[in-house]
Amino acid sequence: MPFIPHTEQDVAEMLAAIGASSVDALFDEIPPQLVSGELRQVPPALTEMEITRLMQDRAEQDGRYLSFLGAGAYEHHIPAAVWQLVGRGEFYTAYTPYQAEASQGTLQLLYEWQTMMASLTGMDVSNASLYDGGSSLGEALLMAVRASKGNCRRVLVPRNLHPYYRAAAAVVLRQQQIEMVEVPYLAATGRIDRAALERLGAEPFAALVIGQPNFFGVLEEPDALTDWAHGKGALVIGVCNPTALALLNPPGAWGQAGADIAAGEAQPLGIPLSGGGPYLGYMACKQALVRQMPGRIIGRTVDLDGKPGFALTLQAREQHIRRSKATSNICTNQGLMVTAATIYLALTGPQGLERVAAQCHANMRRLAQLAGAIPGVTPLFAAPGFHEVALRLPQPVEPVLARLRRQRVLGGFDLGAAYPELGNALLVCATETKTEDDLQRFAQLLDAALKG
Amino acid sequence: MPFIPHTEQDVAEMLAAIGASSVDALFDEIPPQLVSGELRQVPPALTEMEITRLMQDRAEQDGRYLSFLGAGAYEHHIPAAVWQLVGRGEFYTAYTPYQAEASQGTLQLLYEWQTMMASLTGMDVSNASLYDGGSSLGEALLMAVRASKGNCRRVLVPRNLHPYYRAAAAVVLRQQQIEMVEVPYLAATGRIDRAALERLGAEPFAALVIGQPNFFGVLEEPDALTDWAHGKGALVIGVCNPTALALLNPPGAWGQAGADIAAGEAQPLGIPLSGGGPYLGYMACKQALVRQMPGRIIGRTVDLDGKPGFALTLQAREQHIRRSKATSNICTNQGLMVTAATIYLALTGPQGLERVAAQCHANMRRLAQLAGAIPGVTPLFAAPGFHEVALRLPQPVEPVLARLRRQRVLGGFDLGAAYPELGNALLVCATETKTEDDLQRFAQLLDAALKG
Amino acid sequence: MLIFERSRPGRANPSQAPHTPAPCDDIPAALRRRMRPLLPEVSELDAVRHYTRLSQKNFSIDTHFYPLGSCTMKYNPRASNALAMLPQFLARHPLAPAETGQGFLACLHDLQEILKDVTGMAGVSLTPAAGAQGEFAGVAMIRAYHEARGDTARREIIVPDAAHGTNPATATMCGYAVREIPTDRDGNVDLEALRAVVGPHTAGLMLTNPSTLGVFEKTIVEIQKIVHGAGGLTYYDGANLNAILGKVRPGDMGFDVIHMNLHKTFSTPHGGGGPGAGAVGVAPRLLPFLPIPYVVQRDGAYHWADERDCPQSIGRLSAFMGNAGVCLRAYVYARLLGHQGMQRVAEYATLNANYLMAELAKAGFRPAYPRRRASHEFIVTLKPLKDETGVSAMDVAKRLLDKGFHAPTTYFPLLVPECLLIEPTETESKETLDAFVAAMKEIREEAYKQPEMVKSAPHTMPVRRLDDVKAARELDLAWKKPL
Amino acid sequence: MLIFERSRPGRANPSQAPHTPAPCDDIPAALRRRMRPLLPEVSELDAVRHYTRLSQKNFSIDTHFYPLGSCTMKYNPRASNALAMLPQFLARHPLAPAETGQGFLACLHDLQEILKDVTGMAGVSLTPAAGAQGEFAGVAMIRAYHEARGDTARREIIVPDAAHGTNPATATMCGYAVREIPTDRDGNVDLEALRAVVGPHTAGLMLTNPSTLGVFEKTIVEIQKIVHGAGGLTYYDGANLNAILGKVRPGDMGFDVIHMNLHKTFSTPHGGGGPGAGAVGVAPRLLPFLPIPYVVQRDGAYHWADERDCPQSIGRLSAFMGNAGVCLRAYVYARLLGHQGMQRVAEYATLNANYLMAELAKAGFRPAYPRRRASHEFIVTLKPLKDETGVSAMDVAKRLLDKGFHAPTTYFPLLVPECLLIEPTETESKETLDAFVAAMKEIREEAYKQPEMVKSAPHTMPVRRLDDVKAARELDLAWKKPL
Ligand SMILES: Cc1ncc(COP(=O)(O)O)c(C=O)c1O
Ligand SMILES: Cc1ncc(COP(=O)(O)O)c(C=O)c1O
Repeated sequence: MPFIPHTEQDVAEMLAAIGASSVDALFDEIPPQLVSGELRQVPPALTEMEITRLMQDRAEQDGRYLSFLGAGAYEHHIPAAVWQLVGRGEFYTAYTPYQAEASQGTLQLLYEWQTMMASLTGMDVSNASLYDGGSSLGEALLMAVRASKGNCRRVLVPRNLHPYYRAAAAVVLRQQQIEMVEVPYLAATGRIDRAALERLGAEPFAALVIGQPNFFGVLEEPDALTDWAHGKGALVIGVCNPTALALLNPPGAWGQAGADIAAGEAQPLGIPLSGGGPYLGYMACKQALVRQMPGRIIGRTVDLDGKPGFALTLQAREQHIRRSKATSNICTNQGLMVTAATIYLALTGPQGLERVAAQCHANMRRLAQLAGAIPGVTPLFAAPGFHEVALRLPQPVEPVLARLRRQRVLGGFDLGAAYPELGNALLVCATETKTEDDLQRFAQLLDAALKG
Repeated sequence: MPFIPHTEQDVAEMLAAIGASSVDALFDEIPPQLVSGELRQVPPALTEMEITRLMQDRAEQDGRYLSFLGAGAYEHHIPAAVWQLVGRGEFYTAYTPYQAEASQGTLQLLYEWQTMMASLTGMDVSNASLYDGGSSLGEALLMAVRASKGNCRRVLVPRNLHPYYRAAAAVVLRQQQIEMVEVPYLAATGRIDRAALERLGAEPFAALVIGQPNFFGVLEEPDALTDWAHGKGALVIGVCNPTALALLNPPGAWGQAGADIAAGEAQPLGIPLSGGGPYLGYMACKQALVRQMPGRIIGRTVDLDGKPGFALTLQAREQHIRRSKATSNICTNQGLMVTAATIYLALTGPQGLERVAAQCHANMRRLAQLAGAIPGVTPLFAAPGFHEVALRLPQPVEPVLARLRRQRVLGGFDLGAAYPELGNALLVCATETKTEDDLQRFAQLLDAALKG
Repeated sequence: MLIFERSRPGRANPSQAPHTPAPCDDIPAALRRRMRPLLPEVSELDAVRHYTRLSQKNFSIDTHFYPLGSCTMKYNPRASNALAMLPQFLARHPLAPAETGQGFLACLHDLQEILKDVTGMAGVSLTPAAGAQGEFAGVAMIRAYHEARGDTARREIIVPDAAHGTNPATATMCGYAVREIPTDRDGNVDLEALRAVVGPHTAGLMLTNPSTLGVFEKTIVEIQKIVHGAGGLTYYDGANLNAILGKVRPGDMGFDVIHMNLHKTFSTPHGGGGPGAGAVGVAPRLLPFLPIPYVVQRDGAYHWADERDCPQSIGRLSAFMGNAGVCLRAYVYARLLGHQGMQRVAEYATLNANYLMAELAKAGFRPAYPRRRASHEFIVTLKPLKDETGVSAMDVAKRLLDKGFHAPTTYFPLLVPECLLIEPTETESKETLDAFVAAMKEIREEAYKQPEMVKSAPHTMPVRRLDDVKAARELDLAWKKPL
Repeated sequence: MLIFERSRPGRANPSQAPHTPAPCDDIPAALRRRMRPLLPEVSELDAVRHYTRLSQKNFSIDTHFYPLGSCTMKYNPRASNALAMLPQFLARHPLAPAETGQGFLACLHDLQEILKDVTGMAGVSLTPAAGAQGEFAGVAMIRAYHEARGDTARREIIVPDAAHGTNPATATMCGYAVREIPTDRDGNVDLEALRAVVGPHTAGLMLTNPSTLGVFEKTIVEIQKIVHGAGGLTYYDGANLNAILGKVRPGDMGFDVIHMNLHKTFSTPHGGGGPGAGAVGVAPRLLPFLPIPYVVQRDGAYHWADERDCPQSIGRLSAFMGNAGVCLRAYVYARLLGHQGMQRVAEYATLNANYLMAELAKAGFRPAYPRRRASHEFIVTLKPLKDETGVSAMDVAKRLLDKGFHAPTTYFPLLVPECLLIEPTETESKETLDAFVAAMKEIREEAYKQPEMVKSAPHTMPVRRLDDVKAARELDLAWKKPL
């Protein structure tokens, strides 16, 4: 019996101790008409050897591609140490650290993460994680609405933010009838359209979201935007790529007062692409907002002897204490991913992360240069960017991508699908994992694919 | 500086504390003419990202084959838990357990291994490991010579034992001018030729080696052989596949008194093929011989409080104490492989190991049956075997194997290379990892390959 | 010692970053960071040693019996980990077209089918990242259903008082008012109270079964009928599915929607707080509203169903595919168990729970519902012990740590005073349960003989009891460099 | 508790073995096993928990500073582990033809070239499984060389008294008589003594440099000339290569053969006692005798050189390719370091050793060779402490465990009384070294104030000091089932 240690003798002794005649008797409170028959869709048990072969075959069937896809999920080098440590049973098979004294490992690590993320985003405090970037944006918007003075239920979200982040946030806002207003972008630069923003800001709004870089890989100018929104009495939410933050002015330092909340996706920090998850939603904010923040928060305190130690804190915000009045319903979050990201940041350090970011940036520029040399291929936007660039192609994008796939290359993200107004537009990404050879290969294959 | 934590300030402070002007000054006792220049064959440093890509590319270049190769190294299912545990830093990065109190994990595990191997081989005691099966045979023969009464320097080793084991043992015996006499096998059964043995045994010999199964996968009849050798005053060394021992009478129970030493290769117990190593030489023996046994031995003892604990023992046999009079020069052995094998045995248990062995056996029989149905393919030997079978082919073997390789199948071991007298002979192996489909595929491809 | 305290300016790990800093001269100065972030500057060895040693300060399933009620802390097969982390799966980009990931999608598709079967539901989506997000999806679907029918006056969700905190919190998050209903003396939902609150304002009921009190709702079918009768829908919190896996199916009980905690029942690791996976299953009428993406088979190939395929879907819960890697682990687990193994889970989890309850009762502990069978878990109340010795459930919990056992869940559910919610799971052996009973007996004796010692437990952990009040009052949530 | 004590008859792990027992009816009963072996019958959870907890009882580099002299316990890069265990490498059968493993062979070939370069030798074979087997190969090659020349009267190998035990043991194993020569006051080989023993019976000399006394043999070139002058060959024990990597090359010193301990200098893990890898390098005259197999490049492809290619080879040391997987790890490490990194190893290992020696001297510990530079390691003698307090080197070693440090090597080399051989390695930081000095100071004070406490150390380990005498006298080498 897989994973069940009971011998026949054990079962007999245990039933005797209970005073039950059989294991079935233990289910005698279940209305008999409910008891189900055989499971038909669950196949018979495989041995570990058999499932290993099956999974290996499926993995090999999928194979590997040289990928220039970014669009919210990024391929980075992950030091081997990260997942060898994360896989240790003591991290991997622990529960949420409810018993602080028996969970100091996880708790201290989470406190270290909070410290790192608060600093990386320029904020005062960070929580211990949310699900992912998209749901994190949803929570940040709810938080902003809760914190808003006039209980204003209207938020401004730019169209140049990741469409799936907007979709995920929309599901949440819709439940509470919060209006999500789309802020257009400028066709020339891909940046938020300031004039349109001015118009949309005439009515009260609780928050303005700024992506840095935005979904097109373009860098916004967040200082002025932040000051403008603050002038209107709204909060500012920065949605930033954490790798980029090694180079870029962090939200906490935007404008005069800094953005109020930073939220987004920390997958780039040591978490494999994994077909879409598990990833790692992060959130950090200014001290004043901490009691509005959703998610676990760890605090440093002392034990009976005055020795420092760590514990879950501010639990009065959470569902298990506050129930229907909690800041969020989140319970299980992405602890193990935090473990990976924290170790990743410890292994790369400030200098390493900066180099990773700078190399991504340099690769993106080189890619843009090489691709730009192909007849008919032009950059879509005239503004500095980070590790991703939008290109205009002279032909429909999907057939070109299909040709690249035949060479086992994933050529990028077809922007036109989500932004019909952009026409034949391709979003390509080059992180530090790409070599000069890779970039050349991409350009050559793209050239060939365009020729048909 | 990869793996060097020193900051410039550290270096300055340390040099000051030493009273040296520079790091170079610390090398001032080395005759200057010896100081070497640049290393020319060592390329510049790669980052972990770069070496990862290089190694992955090389691994993918090699790819994977459906393999019917055995011949001393066996593909078995290895539970995922084995190497996840073995890779834990506390096992992986510990040294030989010289400080017993700080190494109880490794020491207890080794004691458990000794217990398992003693029982599996039917012996009284086991050591903690030797390098591999081949060198283990060499050590067993030296041990037998040391233990032999008349200081007899002649040993009988059957030709049907693994040719590389014999080669490895020969290198050792040659240094000490010990004569290794080859015992022929019977063409009909592949078993030791009793008549020839009788003749060779007329002169004194220190030991007789018996492989079970032998290199052809054929099962010997070790009871009579053991009693015969004992009758001649010689020791008996059993070289057994440890998986097979789940089914087969262990050396310790051979004949009246049992063999004296068991030695061989424990790679089948949870150790990946890895292109040839690291593997795991095992050795076990009767109590009376323990002080002649090479290698680490762990004993159970008590601490100051009388609490049980484990420590290296019988160190007076070993090089670090006994120096030129030691039982062997072995020092570093295969500790981590023991860790893997011990966990493997704990996870499979007696019933599991028996099933693994029985399934190997069944697969071998099925393979022989399917292959035997191909015109011109016949079994070479008429005797029961274990998980490997020698086939006669109607054509030279290597071209047939080459054709199979093109289908990404490794078809077996060309016996003729090592045993010219066998002609076109192929040794094929099917462990429990092979499915009915695999066996069918082998037979079909072999059939096709034979047709050209 | 914090990793930051091991940091030295200028220490770096050159293997882990590109050799030479690339120029970024095109980024305007105003957009650039001015101060380096506070990340540790440590060597690779220091980092590895630091986190290895930190890990050793944790209890975990791999090191300790962990009878944490409502959490199903059972053995997490190591094969699930290895196979979900095959290099091709890890390297897969979420936006890579389906044609490049048929193997990956096949696993998720098969898992959907398995989950449909074990829940008796018509459709499953794997996208919820955890139980709470599954609840969110479920309640959002209930809302979408009513709205699609123009039935817009339903503003209340009914939740029993014993419910997990995520239930009322979810209802609120979905814009509903929460109506709490009481539990009767035997731990069942009070049917009269339920009848009293249902009505045209009822959007639905959220019910956990077996409940968080560790008992099976005997009147589950009636409950469902009452709610449906009033036009509401029924939500099944499947966090406790381990108790009934393969035995009874929520779909057969007439429920409209269920979430499962794959990180409990399907034994994916809890990782010190996640990631989980909170797949939702629905009855036919909610099929159009399932959250996207989920896997569909079409023309002999697997595809992600998205906005275009599912115009009525409540939408996306996360940017990509939820915790797909966790689902792969659950899939491996499901295949290792097979259909018979599924049923055994419930049987042996229940056997272990009832045995442990019986033995603890013999040892003088009072089960909260002595007239009921335990499901996969049960509650003992330490009220008598507290009254007699002053030793609280929390003290007993902390003392258990000293004895080498993780503590059960304490003070949940809130209705039973001084309670311990104990869930042994099916993967623990009788000897382990017996050792736990022995430890509980010892602590009971200690409580009478040396209560102060128990009250100041634990004594053998890396820290002694922590000051939670200080933690909340004098917030220290991020380390600051000493000046 | 032993794994056997957790065993229960009939408990099994069905996931880890074929479903149904296959028949073996063709194996004659006389050949079949009659009693099942004594293997534990435990669940997968029990096994995982047992070995996880066992592991936590170990000190290791990943958890502790481990200044074990002569062992080079430096950081083992985790990348080496990951990349040596890529699935294709692990699945590779040793007898699979070279054409199916060009990637694998390329790594080993490149490593051979790197090792040739760092040792200054003409050829390298990676097959020795550890240092001692490398020594064996080296001395066997010396024998083969003399025999090939018909120079058969050479029956002695000269070994300095400070040598590691494997050197004399190897000489014996190769059928030679051992001639020991003394060391002078400054730790050098006594040249007069050497001159006195060399002669026509000298097959060769085995020398460790830097010696096990932690100093560089200043007269190494003369030593070599003396031996060569007498017709003997010179063997370089390269176990201490870490001290000179990229700085000086044994080949340039005129040595004929060297073994390296890749599990030291090239930072492959020691695994609680191996596996190691003891590659040998040789001067041109020994090339024909190199142990097989090694990798050669021919017609643009890699091949294993075997018996056919190398008729004069001493032969095979193991059945297959030695510890090939360990060599892959060493290769990854070498590429991560690069040529500059190689040189830095020696520099910083030496810096750390000299710093630690200086600081310990300031703290009152007596270096055994105060007039010498430390190489990558050094010796302090605790003779004065022993004389004054009765606290021995062993006691100090055990007390260090309590302070969170692995002990240095004790009582080796045998010529320095009450010695600690201390090797910090280059991967440890100054703070760690300072903390170690602080601990040593504390212990020194404790030795004077509470010697009994130090003598009964350790006090915080899973066991207190173990009775080695009982272990050897009342042999208990395998657990037996109680009747
Ligand atoms: C009964 C019950 N419902 C819901 C949840 C919430 O699940 P999750 O933590 O995955 O969000 C839990 C988890 O503890 C639970 O026990
Ligand atoms: C100087 C010296 N020579 C030889 C050896 C033997 O190496 P191995 O243990 O790898 O056999 C050692 C190992 O401790 C050593 O320190």
